[in-house]
Amino acid sequence: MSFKKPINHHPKLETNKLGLTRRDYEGAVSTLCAGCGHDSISAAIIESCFKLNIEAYKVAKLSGIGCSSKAPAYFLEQSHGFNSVHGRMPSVATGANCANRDLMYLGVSGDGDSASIGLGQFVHAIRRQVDMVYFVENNGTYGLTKGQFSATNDLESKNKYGEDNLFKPIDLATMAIQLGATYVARSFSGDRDQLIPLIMGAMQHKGFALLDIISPCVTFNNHDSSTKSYDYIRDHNEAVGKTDFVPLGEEISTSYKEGSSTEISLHDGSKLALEKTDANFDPRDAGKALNFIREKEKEGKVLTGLLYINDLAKDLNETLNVTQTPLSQLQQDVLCPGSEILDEINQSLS
Amino acid sequence: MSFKKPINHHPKLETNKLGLTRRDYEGAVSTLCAGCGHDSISAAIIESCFKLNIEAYKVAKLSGIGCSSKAPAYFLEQSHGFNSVHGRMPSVATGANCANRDLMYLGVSGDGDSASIGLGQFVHAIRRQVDMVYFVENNGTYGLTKGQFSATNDLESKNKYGEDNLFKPIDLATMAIQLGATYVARSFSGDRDQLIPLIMGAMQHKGFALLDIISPCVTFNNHDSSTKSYDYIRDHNEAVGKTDFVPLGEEISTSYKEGSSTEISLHDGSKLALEKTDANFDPRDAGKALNFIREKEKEGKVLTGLLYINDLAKDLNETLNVTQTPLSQLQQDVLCPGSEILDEINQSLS
Amino acid sequence: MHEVKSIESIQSTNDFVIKFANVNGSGSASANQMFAKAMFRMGIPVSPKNIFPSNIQGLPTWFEVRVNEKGYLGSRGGVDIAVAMNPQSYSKDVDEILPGGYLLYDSTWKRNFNRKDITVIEIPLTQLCVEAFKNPKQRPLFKNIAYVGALSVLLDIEYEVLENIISEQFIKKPALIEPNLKALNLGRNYVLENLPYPLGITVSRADKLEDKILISGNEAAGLGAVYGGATFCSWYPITPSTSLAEGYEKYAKKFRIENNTGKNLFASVQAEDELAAIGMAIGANWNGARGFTATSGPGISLMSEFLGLAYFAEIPLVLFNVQRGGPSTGMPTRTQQSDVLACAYASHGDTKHVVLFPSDPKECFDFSAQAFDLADQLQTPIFVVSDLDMGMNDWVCDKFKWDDEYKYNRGKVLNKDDLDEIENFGRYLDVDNDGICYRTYPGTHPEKGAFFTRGTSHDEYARYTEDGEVNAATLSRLMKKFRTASELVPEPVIEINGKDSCGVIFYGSTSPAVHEAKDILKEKEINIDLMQIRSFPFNLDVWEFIANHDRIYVVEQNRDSQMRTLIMAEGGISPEILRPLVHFTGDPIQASYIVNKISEREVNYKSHINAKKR
Amino acid sequence: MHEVKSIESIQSTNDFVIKFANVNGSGSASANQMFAKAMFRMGIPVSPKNIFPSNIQGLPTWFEVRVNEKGYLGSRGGVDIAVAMNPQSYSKDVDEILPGGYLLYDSTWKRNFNRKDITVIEIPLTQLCVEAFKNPKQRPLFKNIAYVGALSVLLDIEYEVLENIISEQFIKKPALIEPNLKALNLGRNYVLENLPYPLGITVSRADKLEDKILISGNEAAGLGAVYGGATFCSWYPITPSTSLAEGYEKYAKKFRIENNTGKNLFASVQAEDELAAIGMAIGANWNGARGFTATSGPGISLMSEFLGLAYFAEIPLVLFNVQRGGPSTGMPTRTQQSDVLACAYASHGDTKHVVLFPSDPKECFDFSAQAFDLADQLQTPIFVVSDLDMGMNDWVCDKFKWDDEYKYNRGKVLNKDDLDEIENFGRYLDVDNDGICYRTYPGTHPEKGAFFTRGTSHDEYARYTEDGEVNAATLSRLMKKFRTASELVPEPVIEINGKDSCGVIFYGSTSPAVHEAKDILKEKEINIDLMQIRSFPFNLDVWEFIANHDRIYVVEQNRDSQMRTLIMAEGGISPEILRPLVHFTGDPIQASYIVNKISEREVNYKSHINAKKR
Ligand SMILES: Cc1ncc(C[n+]2csc(CCOP(=O)(O)OP(=O)(O)O)c2C)c(N)n1
Ligand SMILES: Cc1ncc(C[n+]2csc(CCOP(=O)(O)OP(=O)(O)O)c2C)c(N)n1
Ligand code: SF4
Ligand code: SF4
Ligand SMILES: [Mg+2]
Ligand SMILES: [Mg+2]
Repeated sequence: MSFKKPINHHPKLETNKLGLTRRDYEGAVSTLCAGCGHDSISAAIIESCFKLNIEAYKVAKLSGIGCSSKAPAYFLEQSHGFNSVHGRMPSVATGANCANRDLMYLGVSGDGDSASIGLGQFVHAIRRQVDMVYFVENNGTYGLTKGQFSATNDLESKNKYGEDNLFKPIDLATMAIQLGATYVARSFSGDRDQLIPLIMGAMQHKGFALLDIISPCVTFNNHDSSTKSYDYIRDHNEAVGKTDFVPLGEEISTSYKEGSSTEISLHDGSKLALEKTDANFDPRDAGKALNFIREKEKEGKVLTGLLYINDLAKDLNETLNVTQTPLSQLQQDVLCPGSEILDEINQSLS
Repeated sequence: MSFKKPINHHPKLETNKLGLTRRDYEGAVSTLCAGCGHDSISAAIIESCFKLNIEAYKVAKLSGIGCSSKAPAYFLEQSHGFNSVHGRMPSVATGANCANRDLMYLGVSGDGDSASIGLGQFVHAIRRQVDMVYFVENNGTYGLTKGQFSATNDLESKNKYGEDNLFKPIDLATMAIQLGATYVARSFSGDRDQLIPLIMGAMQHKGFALLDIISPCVTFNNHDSSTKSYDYIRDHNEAVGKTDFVPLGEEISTSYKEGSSTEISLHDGSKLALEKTDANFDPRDAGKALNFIREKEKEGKVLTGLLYINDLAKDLNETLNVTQTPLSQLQQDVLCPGSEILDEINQSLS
Repeated sequence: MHEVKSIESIQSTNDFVIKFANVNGSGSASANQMFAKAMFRMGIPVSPKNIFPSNIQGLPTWFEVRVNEKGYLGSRGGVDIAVAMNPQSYSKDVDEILPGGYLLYDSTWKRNFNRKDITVIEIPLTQLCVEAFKNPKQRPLFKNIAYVGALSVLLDIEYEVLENIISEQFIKKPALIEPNLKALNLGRNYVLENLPYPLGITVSRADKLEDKILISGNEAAGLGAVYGGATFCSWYPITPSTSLAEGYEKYAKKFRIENNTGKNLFASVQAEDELAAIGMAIGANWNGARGFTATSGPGISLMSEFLGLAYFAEIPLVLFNVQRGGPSTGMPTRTQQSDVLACAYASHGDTKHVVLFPSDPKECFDFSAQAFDLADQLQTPIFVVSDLDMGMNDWVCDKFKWDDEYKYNRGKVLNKDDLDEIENFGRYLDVDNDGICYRTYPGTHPEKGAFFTRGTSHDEYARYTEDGEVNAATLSRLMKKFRTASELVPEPVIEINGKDSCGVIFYGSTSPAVHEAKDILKEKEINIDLMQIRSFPFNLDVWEFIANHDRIYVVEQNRDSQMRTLIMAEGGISPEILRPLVHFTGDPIQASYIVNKISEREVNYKSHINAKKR
Repeated sequence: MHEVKSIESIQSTNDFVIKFANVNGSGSASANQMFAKAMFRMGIPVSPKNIFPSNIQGLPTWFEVRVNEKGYLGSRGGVDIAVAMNPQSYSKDVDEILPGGYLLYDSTWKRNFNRKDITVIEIPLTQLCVEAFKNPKQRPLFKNIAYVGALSVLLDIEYEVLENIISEQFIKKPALIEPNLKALNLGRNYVLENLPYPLGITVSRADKLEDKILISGNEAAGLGAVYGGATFCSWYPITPSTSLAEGYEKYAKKFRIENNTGKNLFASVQAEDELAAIGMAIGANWNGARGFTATSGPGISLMSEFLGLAYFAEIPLVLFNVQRGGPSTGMPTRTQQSDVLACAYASHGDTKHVVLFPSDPKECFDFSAQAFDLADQLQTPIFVVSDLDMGMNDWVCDKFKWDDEYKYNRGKVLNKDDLDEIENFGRYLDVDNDGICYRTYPGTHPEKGAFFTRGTSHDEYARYTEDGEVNAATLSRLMKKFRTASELVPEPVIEINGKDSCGVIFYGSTSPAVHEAKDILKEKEINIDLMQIRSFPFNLDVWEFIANHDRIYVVEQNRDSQMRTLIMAEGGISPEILRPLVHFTGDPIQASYIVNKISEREVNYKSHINAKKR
């Protein structure tokens, strides 16, 4: 059930360039469990949209089925949303994207939704380079069906009842880099400072952007023997370095040490400033990125931050050479060849 | 249609330890196009089974739908075969494998079957470490539906009619290594000498063995601008080194230079002898293997040979702690708890 | 506690509906179930129904318990006693109370409920628990136990019964027994000391349930699969079927461990989706194991392609569909019977499937075990179709029985010796002229009996063919097999109650409501004959019952009268005879609803007939 | 050439069946099609049918051409002239020749065929080509052209007609014109110089096809989608639907390129499977584009879950199902009509879908274009269901027409201005009381009109609800919408032919056979009234036709009389009235089959009636 929040505009609330407050980016009241990581991600999305001065009605929110997939109801009330079927959001997003290239597409999914039933669609949306931000709200469990292991759950992790997970995890971020996704980040719902710039960067990126966000399930996977709990991630999280989002036209003013940062330009001219902490790591080199992830994994660490970026990719509409005008807006005059041409066709068939 | 070949035992035909000739391992007459790579793979399977003295009736052949998926009809007449539905062979093989761990499972699939519709099942069969040999007869095209691009087709490749493939390929071998498959090889249907030992090794391996075999489609993808043609692969193929299969109890007698070879023991005690040609490559180190593949790919080469092996993996039945006796052979006495226990259960429910 | 003024308060023994309103995820389930179990232990027929949101925590959830000595256990409607523990839903909860009914709420925060016609019972549960228990995490749980304690005094529930239930429940965590008893007595004592008791509504030992048990259909079906010899289960989580696979695993882990080795005599795999789940089950059955999968509506849709394969390649398979509210994702936590057509005709092309319809947990157990025999005998998928109401709620039903003399029927399977004696094995040769052919398992014989299983058209020797006549012959044989099936599946349960009666056809979980309606109608001098359909294809008894009635109401919980459609389509039954009586809100149908619908039309009918006679 | 002795050789003009037997992958298709086209150009009705294996190269394949001046173009059975180019299938091919018929074969390798009752025409085609053409790769292709040349003399086909066809065909590769003409004359000259000609069977210009064209249903439907304004196509290759998506792309690439930019005014995506294909089409339609997908049986099964979503969330969608032989993978290269139920009731839960049944390429074009309007008007999936026979073979049909005055109907869509004027937008408010509500596209208005699309139960404002009554109201409104649909879909084509006639219901590709059967039956003094059903839900005319007949044969190409089932289930029609007349070998039904079935039963019927009268 979704409850509508009363929107009382408090005159003192901060506004952005569109004159909107954060409240204007909210959605219905969440019905997720108190403390669920997914709610923090919704909050970070709200903050990112506020900061980027996004017009909510030009955003489409799509999801599959799961607690995570309910989340789009809890942000951006003024956006159209589509809660589709389990694991198949990527195809719906692909079609939507082809129909109207002018909107921004936010896909929200869970680890069950993306790594099990939806794995094929996940991979092929990447392969097609659908221009969207794809959130995996990754809790290592099937929240909505009450705590079964998901395919991203770690081998050594146990469930709430002390049973062992028997299978190795699928690392969606690694897989995405391997497949050519052009913006791949991992983060943690509990780390707002890291998460928000990564989301902002993803929103301004053209092409497929994956945000694999560890998002603890307080009800079914936040116990001591879990490797997706708040505590575990706080302890084992290792960031590749800080990321700052620098809006178009603003000066970079990061706190990084001299020479220790890199800038990456995004599609609209805004920038990402990345702190460099390790010589072996470069988010523009897929091979290095993959090695670094693998290395850290061996050390028992969960590497977070912007793992890979490639700003030169063609998105699906470009690849298909689709007109700039949204297909949904084309009118009959350009769509229908008309009777004269039909007569010619008839001619050629007789 | 499948035609039955007259089996005339010629007295001079070579026999193996079971007293069988190669003919005994054949199947129906192939109805594939003359020159189709898939037929060479069938021949290599026949040769491997002959050499390994395999009892055909203890083999189960499973496939999806496609020209490649027809192939199991053309070898091992005495084996049960299952030509299932498009892309879903892995799940059928998984269930079959759980039902009877005593048989050997050969899964035969195509690049359309495995990299598109069947990708999710492919990944999850690997994740579960189903004990089987999984052949991808990879021709970069949908043979049976007449030549559409498949998801393994290379970006720069064109189809028969000169149209461009617009999307990047999915590399199933890389993906399999990433996911923890324990035996991953790439080969070429035209290279019998390389292929046969790799198949033999896979058959003796316990766990999931992937053979990604480039298998040209003479009808739809063997033209000049194809990167899966006989000519292209002959020109761009770079082997990681020779592989020899050494049956249990036999001496290794390879032609490799001193110190340039490695031995790997297989499940049943037989061995693989691997020639070492590059210091950067070690098929027992997944990270190195992945890097090497990536490097060669950048050089425009197709790396073939045994890419990765790990002989310590648990297969699905071990992971699930399944009894040694095939489940299919368990009888009612051990299966049915009987009326006394039922009375106790009734008691506990009242 | 203020007393009812404007109206008499309800007086009854062993006949009432109590509804607990809680917050989802607050741990109320075990306290509420304890209440239901206590009724059962006192020998009073009881039917608890969990009404829960598709959500994990924080939303309203209800637990409705009907207590009825006569054994009427369908949903009744109306609430006699509301235990309102969720302020979010107070207004709805209070509205539902029948005039003269009772409201118990947590008066730690006092309220005025603005209904003069009910008795309001105020117990400061939270406050009591805060005072009594130190650990704040435990308080909400004990609050629930405390209201059970309070009810035990108010309704006169035997204390020892509750005490025993608690001791049994925590047999493995004995440290918890004492605090639970403490909570129980907290509620008891508060009532004993502060409130008048008992209420007008009370319970009293009835000893009506000697041969009965209390169990959910899913657990029963899971146990049935163990008894039926299933060694393989592949499934994908989906409400309301999840607990069926879990039930199988639970019992298999108990009774299917190899003696010396400690190894499992079964394998259960949580698949990556429903397509894989059914694919695995097909692979296992093809390879000679008894395998099954369990799912709900969306899963059936996803399994359609594979179901066509199993039908056409003739692979045994058992599939449990625990129905929920459709279409699409629909109402995942509500009950319907709206997958009847989707199951009977699943997949493209000419396909028809065998479907069993259990009507209570006992039949869930029986049909589950029987389904594996039928699958092997008929070499085709067998659907066992129940629903959320029966699958997830505990129902009172007959004790399970097992005949140790009974031998599994593995169907027509040739072993090595058989093959040695056979000249000419053909997988699809109709040797016995019943449409069922002989199969072999892989690995049976070094030289004979191997064949190629395929979903493409094939001849009698399992060879691919494009010969249209050969393929048509296969399709016709499959129809013959389907006719054979109609002789093997469970026959309907028929109850004839008078001459000239109208017929009522029903199936599955509407059974309690239909039986209750029958008795009510009888009092109104409307006799109805009942037929509980238990399987598709329909057998002769079904057609006979229909032929013997000139008007039949078909009771079902879907919009499109799907069973009626199936009967018309398969039997060539005139539609005027079959009258839809449908209910599809997702809540279980009530006897009163059936009574209203039937009596309305029957009264018309009778005046019509009488007019004719005149 | 040995002449027939034991029997008269067949004599006829413009009325025969010729069957070409070739090897798959040998490039015979274009020569055979040239032959068919020549008939068409001479104004003689012709129906070519490609009978091909599910295989790429090396297996037998046939091309059967019926030439019939009267316009009977269904499959006829029997062969008058066999062109046997494949020794693998000689025996079958020769067997099929009718007594008095003709056999042409490649006598480079001489044979004795052991049939005294046919005329054998020997032409050493291979040898001729070896002598005439240097490039060995070209020879097999030219061999095929050469037999067309030979036939042109034997049957008296106008040379200029063939010459023109060749020139047109190679308009872009003019270098190929000369060698093709050379091959043609190779065959011509051989006959002219060595054999008696013409045969007893000949053709002669008839000019019957002035307003006709020759096209396959798939190409027509693809073109219809372009005319209907489809801008998005997502599909997965599957026989026999592939050429529909390809047809769309072909025409879109011609007529849908943006003027200045050269960019595409459409997008076509080859999906990774059928689930993704329909998911994409749903996404596109939700977002305001007209999108479709095309598939065949197995795809329908795989799309079931998504179809339920589109039904329940009310998203427009056009889905082409070009049916093949089922169940399962079945007979991928044969024709059936066995997905009727799978389409009409696709998905779990209570679902019903709108289905259009074109009966020739003209209707494929018309219904394809119309389907996009219907989808937008009704906000639901529209199935267009054809089959392999009509989809992949070229059929003679009326020329396509387009009314330039006609405006697309995009249905109830609110734009920004509309929203500005609306107080209270609710996506699922039934404002007009026809069951169809108002939608908005994403991105329409900064503040109003956004809603949340979902497959879970929802209220009139698209909010999730677990209120059973609200959900039941939605389901009931969807039934109302379905009734509205019955007024918008194409009505049946009815032909009444006499008093007391029996009725015949048919649909789709059986049309030519049914019409031919009607004429034959008329000669036997059996009049039949025809109703070609063109859509589901059935509209009033359908029920009226049925009500006016006491016996109706339902002709269909499936085992289970699926359309009959649908009629009974939806209309409450008494089953005795509807008599199944089914054919399901995968080959197209023949007029003679229909005639036999009907006359048998009608003769019984008449004697029965007469007996009664006496
Ligand atoms: C086809 C289908 N199968 C199964 C389900 C049941 N189901 C609902 S949510 C879910 C898993 C959700 O897990 P995840 O995507 O990780 O989301 P979370 O709840 O953990 O955020 C499943 C299996 C369904 N709705 N549809
Ligand atoms: C569900 C389903 N969709 C589509 C098809 C049609 N189909 C048959 S084979 C095939 C592709 C085969 O390609 P691949 O696996 O690469 O095999 P190849 O023929 O190239 O060896 C397709 C799409 C089908 N049989 N079933
Ligand atoms: S169950 Fe887990 S994932 Fe779902 S809302 Fe609760 S905490 Fe979040
Ligand atoms: S079409 Fe291609 S893949 Fe298929 S049999 Fe021919 S050569 Fe092989
Ligand atoms: Mg999850
Ligand atoms: Mg291929």
